[in-house]
Amino acid sequence: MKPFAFSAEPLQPASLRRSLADPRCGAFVSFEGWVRNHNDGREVRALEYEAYEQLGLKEGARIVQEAIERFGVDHAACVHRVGALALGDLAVWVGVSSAHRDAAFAACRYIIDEVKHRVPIWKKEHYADGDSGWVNCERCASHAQPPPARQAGR
Amino acid sequence: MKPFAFSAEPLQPASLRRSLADPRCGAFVSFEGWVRNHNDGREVRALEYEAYEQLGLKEGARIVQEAIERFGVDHAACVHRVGALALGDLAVWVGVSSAHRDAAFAACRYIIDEVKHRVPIWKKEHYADGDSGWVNCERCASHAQPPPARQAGR
Amino acid sequence: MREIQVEYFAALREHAGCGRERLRTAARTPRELFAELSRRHGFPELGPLKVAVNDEFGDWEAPLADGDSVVFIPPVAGG
Amino acid sequence: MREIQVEYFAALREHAGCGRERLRTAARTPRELFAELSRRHGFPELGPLKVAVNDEFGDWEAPLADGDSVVFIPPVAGG
Repeated sequence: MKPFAFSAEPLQPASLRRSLADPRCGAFVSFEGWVRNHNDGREVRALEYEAYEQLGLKEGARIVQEAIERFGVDHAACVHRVGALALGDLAVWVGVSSAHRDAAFAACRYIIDEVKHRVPIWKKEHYADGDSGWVNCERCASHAQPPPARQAGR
Repeated sequence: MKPFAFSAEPLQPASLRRSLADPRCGAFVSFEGWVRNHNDGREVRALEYEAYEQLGLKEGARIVQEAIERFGVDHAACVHRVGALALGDLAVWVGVSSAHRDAAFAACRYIIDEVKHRVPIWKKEHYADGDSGWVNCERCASHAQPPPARQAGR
Repeated sequence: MREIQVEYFAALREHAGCGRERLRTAARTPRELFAELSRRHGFPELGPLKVAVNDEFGDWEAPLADGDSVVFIPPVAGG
Repeated sequence: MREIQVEYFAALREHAGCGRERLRTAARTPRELFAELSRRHGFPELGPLKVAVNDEFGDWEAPLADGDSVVFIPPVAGG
């Protein structure tokens, strides 16, 4: 399986998991991001993900490869949904298999953290009050600033 | 579902996972222990697990409850196989769902670590050379000592 | 003047009113190109943007070449 | 003398040659009971054992009562 992929169809964790099976591996750790019914105190009804796929595929594959090398795990993969999702839907899946669990936990955590900050995917939330909006990464929003075009020439 | 269980039948991660679904939860982390084809440099062909179930059920449930309280996650559960297992079989499953992923990762890790040290389950490995043996917890075996009966009266 | 293709995603796509556009521009760098497009489309403040040129992360100050494809990347919110 | 039920698991079960036995014993504590059974069955060294009395972790020095059920717990290797 590819190290990183986008999917417009519902993710199938059972078959994703099987793709990382290996008799050398004693540990498998997976992370799933589910669509929550609330965010930042607002009631969420549904959401959609939009990705810049050409770049996202490359960056996602780099992240998975970094995790494999850094933590010495045998297999790792990540798939991210795009399109319209309902409450409870699986938005992102990360799986890692490894001889031992220390490395599997660390690699899985690394991949989801990096994917959330580096892969160009955007989330539009639809709220119970009819409003909707694109969600910015919290860490970035806290020091929001004008895009660089305004700041300086060369 | 029960917080902790033993199963003589193959574990079904897909249905176990569904039992922790909750629209309040944005994060789900699971750990699976798979039967490896090697241990301590020896080639393993198969193994069996034997549990002291009456006590194990209580101790396992305590561990899951500790994780829920300590990390503030919404749901957690663990199931451990008993009986004869083949290479690649799923021996133990831990799942945690939570609003955020920090707590889900920490609780999942806590549960598998504690289960491996506190729940009375023993593993007998069958090796490629025809030998077999009960595996002791590595940490314990390193300071093996006569059982207390030999050491002192009262 | 260079011919540049720009692709928009998410909030920028909605503000631009289109997913992509092809334009002839005097902008020499992504920074100058963004300033030009920002004036035209009235982009809102979105926090620190990154830029991609030909589907790789790029430099705001690197010279643009004729035929380049450019994407301005708002802060991401994956997962 | 007390009547005690002992249950064996894993390596101890194989060495005892049975999964459980019921016995009358003068042993006053789990420690004394283990010494008695160890002489009879020739248990190997298994590292530090724990003991359970009536399906809860117990104390090696706590007095045994008539009818108690006792399990000696070798080091575990779950997962």
